[in-house]
Amino acid sequence: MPQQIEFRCQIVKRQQPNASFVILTFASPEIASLAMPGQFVNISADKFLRRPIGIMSVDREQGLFSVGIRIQGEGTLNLSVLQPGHYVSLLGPLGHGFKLDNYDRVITVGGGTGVFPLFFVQQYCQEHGIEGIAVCGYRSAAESILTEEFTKTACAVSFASDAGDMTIAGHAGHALAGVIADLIEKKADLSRTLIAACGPKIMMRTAAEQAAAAGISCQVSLEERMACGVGVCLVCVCKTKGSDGEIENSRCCADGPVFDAEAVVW
Amino acid sequence: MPQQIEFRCQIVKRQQPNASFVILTFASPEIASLAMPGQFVNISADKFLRRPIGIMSVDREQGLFSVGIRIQGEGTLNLSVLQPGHYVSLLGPLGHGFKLDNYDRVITVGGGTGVFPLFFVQQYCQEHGIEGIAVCGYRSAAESILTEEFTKTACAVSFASDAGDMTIAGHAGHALAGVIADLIEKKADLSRTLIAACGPKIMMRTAAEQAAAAGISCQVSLEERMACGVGVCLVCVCKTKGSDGEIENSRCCADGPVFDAEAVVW
Amino acid sequence: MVNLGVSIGELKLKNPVIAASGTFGFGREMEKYYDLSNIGGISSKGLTIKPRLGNDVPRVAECDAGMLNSVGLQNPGIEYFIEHELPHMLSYGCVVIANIAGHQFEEYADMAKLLDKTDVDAIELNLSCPNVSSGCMAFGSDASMIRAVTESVKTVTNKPVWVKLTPNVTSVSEMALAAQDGGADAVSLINTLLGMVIDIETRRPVLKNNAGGYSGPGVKPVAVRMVNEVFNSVDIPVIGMGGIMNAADALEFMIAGACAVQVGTANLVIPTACNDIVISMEEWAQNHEVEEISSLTGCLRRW
Amino acid sequence: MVNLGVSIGELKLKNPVIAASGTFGFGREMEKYYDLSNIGGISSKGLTIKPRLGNDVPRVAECDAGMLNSVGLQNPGIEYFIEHELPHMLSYGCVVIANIAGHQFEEYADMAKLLDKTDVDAIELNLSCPNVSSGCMAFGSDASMIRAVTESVKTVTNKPVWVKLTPNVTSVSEMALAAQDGGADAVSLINTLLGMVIDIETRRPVLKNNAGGYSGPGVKPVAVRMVNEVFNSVDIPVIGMGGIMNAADALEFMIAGACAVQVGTANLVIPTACNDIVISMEEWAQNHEVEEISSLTGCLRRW
Ligand SMILES: Cc1cc2nc3c(=O)[nH]c(=O)nc-3n(C[C@H](O)[C@H](O)[C@H](O)COP(=O)(O)OP(=O)(O)OC[C@H]3O[C@@H](n4cnc5c(N)ncnc54)[C@H](O)[C@@H]3O)c2cc1C
Ligand SMILES: Cc1cc2nc3c(=O)[nH]c(=O)nc-3n(C[C@H](O)[C@H](O)[C@H](O)COP(=O)(O)OP(=O)(O)OC[C@H]3O[C@@H](n4cnc5c(N)ncnc54)[C@H](O)[C@@H]3O)c2cc1C
Ligand SMILES: Cc1cc2nc3c(=O)[nH]c(=O)nc-3n(C[C@H](O)[C@H](O)[C@H](O)COP(=O)(O)O)c2cc1C
Ligand SMILES: Cc1cc2nc3c(=O)[nH]c(=O)nc-3n(C[C@H](O)[C@H](O)[C@H](O)COP(=O)(O)O)c2cc1C
Ligand code: FES
Ligand code: FES
Repeated sequence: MPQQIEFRCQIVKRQQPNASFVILTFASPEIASLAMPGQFVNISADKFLRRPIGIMSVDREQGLFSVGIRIQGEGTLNLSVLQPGHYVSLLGPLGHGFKLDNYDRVITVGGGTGVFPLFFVQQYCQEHGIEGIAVCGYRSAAESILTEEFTKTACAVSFASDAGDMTIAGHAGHALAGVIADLIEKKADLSRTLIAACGPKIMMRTAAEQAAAAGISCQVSLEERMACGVGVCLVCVCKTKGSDGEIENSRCCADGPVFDAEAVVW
Repeated sequence: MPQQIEFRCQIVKRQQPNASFVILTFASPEIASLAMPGQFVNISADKFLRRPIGIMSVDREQGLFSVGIRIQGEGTLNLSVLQPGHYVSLLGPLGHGFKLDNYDRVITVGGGTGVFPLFFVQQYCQEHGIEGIAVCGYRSAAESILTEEFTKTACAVSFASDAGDMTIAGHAGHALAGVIADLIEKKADLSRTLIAACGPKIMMRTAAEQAAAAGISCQVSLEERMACGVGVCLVCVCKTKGSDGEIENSRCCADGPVFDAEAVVW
Repeated sequence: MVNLGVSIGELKLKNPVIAASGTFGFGREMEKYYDLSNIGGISSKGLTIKPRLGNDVPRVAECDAGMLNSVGLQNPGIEYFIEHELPHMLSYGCVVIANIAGHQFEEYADMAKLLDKTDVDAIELNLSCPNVSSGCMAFGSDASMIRAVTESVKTVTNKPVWVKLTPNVTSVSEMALAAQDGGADAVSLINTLLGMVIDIETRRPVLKNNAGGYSGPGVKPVAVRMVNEVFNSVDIPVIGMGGIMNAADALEFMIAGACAVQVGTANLVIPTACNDIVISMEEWAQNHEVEEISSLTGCLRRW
Repeated sequence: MVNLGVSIGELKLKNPVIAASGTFGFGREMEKYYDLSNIGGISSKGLTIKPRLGNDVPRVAECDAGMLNSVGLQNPGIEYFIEHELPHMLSYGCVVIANIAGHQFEEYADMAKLLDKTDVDAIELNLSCPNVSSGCMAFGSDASMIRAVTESVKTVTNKPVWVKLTPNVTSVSEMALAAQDGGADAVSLINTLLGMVIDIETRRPVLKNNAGGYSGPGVKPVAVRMVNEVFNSVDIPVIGMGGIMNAADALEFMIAGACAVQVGTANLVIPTACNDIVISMEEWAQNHEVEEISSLTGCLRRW
């Protein structure tokens, strides 16, 4: 049976936490039931190419899913002004998300728009009895986003801001260092702990290094410019190390966007 | 002082007399006050080029003007679904309209979408004490349009339909022949009578021939594919006879769309 | 009942819609979304003798009515293709075309020799990839090279050989005639138009490769003109492409002279594009009482 | 304070925005809508020795991101222009360029001779009009002809001579170099891409001339690439155009290597386009702390 890939979904809710971000909730029982944390949708934004946007949360019962969007250029601007009632064509759910099922504890490390898909990770952890710890880095308290939601959903949170006006002063790496140190101090078993990172490349790389240093597994969600989002056009490749250590091209859309940090060539 | 040419006008009313036609009313004090019968606007229709549409009526007091649109292709379809409240960019008023001021009696002869701009002629005649006679040709009574409005506005009307289900069976030419015969029978002075025709080329040509035979002045409104609508690109030309009888190119948009029937090379 | 079947020389397709090279992989991703036996054929991602990693990212730039790509022929190499991809492709139930691109003159014939031993239905010579620096670009704009490469391939295989033409030339019909002279069984066109998009904030080309290949609806008027021009100058079948997004676009190419069409960029925006086009084309033909879709080929009534 | 002034060789423009030939008439219609001294210059409708009626209608076809025209050089002839249009154009307060197109080789020099006696600021040789059957198309794709025509014109006039290049060639930089060799003071590009649009219902080309010249945003990626290519190969100034709809587009061309730009089709959609672009360009420069707009020319940081 062929799988439906394109959906015309109605926007059922639009929230705008601040001038730079909107959260859109779509009705789509199919995507809501199939989506896994770390997957994304490729949305028509009244431009020639679709725009890849991570899935932020699902309501499987009501058949809804949400995305968080930062207004960046024309495409995201077009999306940001859409009102409830409007239908949008989107492809999804796409890509390979985070592999969470072998872990007892997941530390999400997010910055920028990376916090959106990671919220879905926390939601999943909560539902599946995995200890979720949320580390988020923001520019400032004023520009922070989803802090309440993370606080409600995760077992523990640690918020950092460059401006120094949140719990931790500095970037997400500083907050992550604190969380790791805490766990080590508590002599927590880190063998079944995962660091799931999504955000600026430098942040993910730092998180991956911190994870490696502490012997913690780490998965990161990469971003590349995409066209198809389904793996046929090869425009979205990133360099990865194959099992034999050789450098290969992986498609960010179809082989990722989530990769084992160890496989990534930074 | 430069003259404003582009306006972003709000749609204040949308009527859909039948499946093929919509009438849109725009708020634009400038266009409402400047427009003359036979002029047109060049409307953005979510396609690359604008669409030329004749002005159907103006409400100079309230600063409104209306256009009647037949759904023909994508552009007019896009226009036809616009709801009140929406803003549309348009250029106008454009072109040279009918020259009515030297006449005591104006017989409008319209077919297809040609009846729309001619309604403005009748409105003008009513306001300026010119005897207006409206001749309209339709495919059938079911597809007829603006009949009530013409009946209310003109001094006399004559409606023909190909299907034979209106006053006159046949095309507008048949109805016009009747009107002319009537006038001749009544020994009306035809020296200050004008036939103003707008519609399919064959209809206008017939009207022009009937006018010439009866010694009546005739002006016709031509249609050509346009780009700029203001006279700079030269894509919309039609062949006309200059004063010396030589064949020239006239720009339908800027030199027309209304021409003396005698000048037209059919 | 409409007959959508078309022939490209000896080769029969159940309908004229072929997925264009580089926009459909080897079909593995797309077969999840619809039954690939619904379409006429698939042209493989461009293949080279050796596996290629292609160019650095960004490899895509958006523009008003299309996109530019600079993938640079990333592919697993002809041998891997023959062993691991082709058998599966042949199971789809549509015609399979191997699209090949050589760095050197001899490579085309070398690859064709390997393909000749397989069940692939046709070989498409990509003489015009704009994304490989020391590459095939030069072949595609030199009539004598086109003729020579085509001949060299025809010598080693009995498979139908299609020559894919670049639009980045002064006279595309001259190139088409050269392909015909070289023994090509068909020509396919157009490949991408060479273009550039600049980010005015960074003052850099968006593509890491600086320039790239422009495709999508924005190239359609050029492509239709070229297809008609070539149709009027050669005697071999013409396969048309460039900006086809829907059935009306596909029909435009057929009327201009194409006996079949390829659909590229549309697949990247609507994964089921090829399938959708087949369905709408059938509907259109029914409504227009066209019994044989092939009767449309070249029916353009020039003024 | 931003200085928008640019120089094209010796010729100074108060800003880099020139209305492109064929999309602005002789300015008479546009002067009603804004003060033409606000823009850098106007290139006249293409002029020929004798008056021309041009092609039959339809002369315009719309496409996804632009339009095709087949006006076919309708114009009142060079003598009428010099007598009745040029004096008025020279009163606008911006630079005035006479765009000329010859049927025969000698006609270019003949027209240039007439223009040499006027106050026109520059002469633009349209060597590439795609809409005249037995016309200048051939000149534009033959490097030796470009060189020869340019030389013949330079011999009879001291006015700056700009050679306008067609994009319908294999190597636009070869053509640009030929113009430079012939003594051109600048090259301007691109003219329109040859294209065709077919009405699938009537099975006829929309244009009565069958094919026509494609312009508008859909051609921009090709135009930007060509401007950059030419900028990298010649030493004379480059004037860029093709699909400029707004200030960002104009800046893209300048960054690619244009010292000035021409705006064509945009005028047909937004009559005040040139004026709007000047205003937004100034705003952009202010926001980006660019003091001399001319400093942008060719600042592209190729990868
Ligand atoms: C797997 C994935 C998940 C993403 N999830 C989110 C999310 O949850 N929330 C969110 O706000 N953003 C997310 N992004 C980034 C988002 O796709 C870009 O911000 C968006 O494409 C920008 O489009 P634009 O038209 O507004 O910007 P423009 O800069 O005008 O876009 C121009 C072109 O560049 C591409 N592009 C620009 N920035 C990016 C980028 N960062 N990544 C990929 N392509 C880009 C666009 O898709 C478009 O093709 C994600 C990207 C990827 C690849
Ligand atoms: C001066 C003038 C006044 C007009 N007044 C009216 C009016 O009052 N009401 C009305 O319904 N229509 C009027 N028309 C016709 C109207 O412009 C066309 O129906 C409309 O442009 C079709 O656009 P489309 O996208 O729906 O059709 P498409 O056929 O998809 O259009 C494709 C292209 O052809 C052009 N085109 C198609 N048909 C015509 C046509 N008949 N005349 C000119 N260009 C055409 C379009 O503008 C567009 O560029 C007028 C035309 C002119 C020139
Ligand atoms: C991402 C991408 C990759 C492509 N790769 C190839 C290729 O490997 N070989 C080839 O002959 N053409 C390649 N093409 C060109 C297409 O096959 C086609 O000729 C062109 O895109 C025009 O058609 P379209 O507008 O329908 O895409 C590629 C096009 C795109 C968009
Ligand atoms: C309607 C029309 C008429 C044109 N006439 C001429 C002409 O007479 N001479 C000329 O050199 N270029 C002519 N051109 C080409 C433009 O000057 C310009 O080179 C081309 O349109 C690309 O720019 P654009 O995309 O901004 O329009 C014409 C273009 C259009 C659209
Ligand atoms: S976006 Fe097409 S392969 Fe990833
Ligand atoms: S439409 Fe441009 S001159 Fe008439």
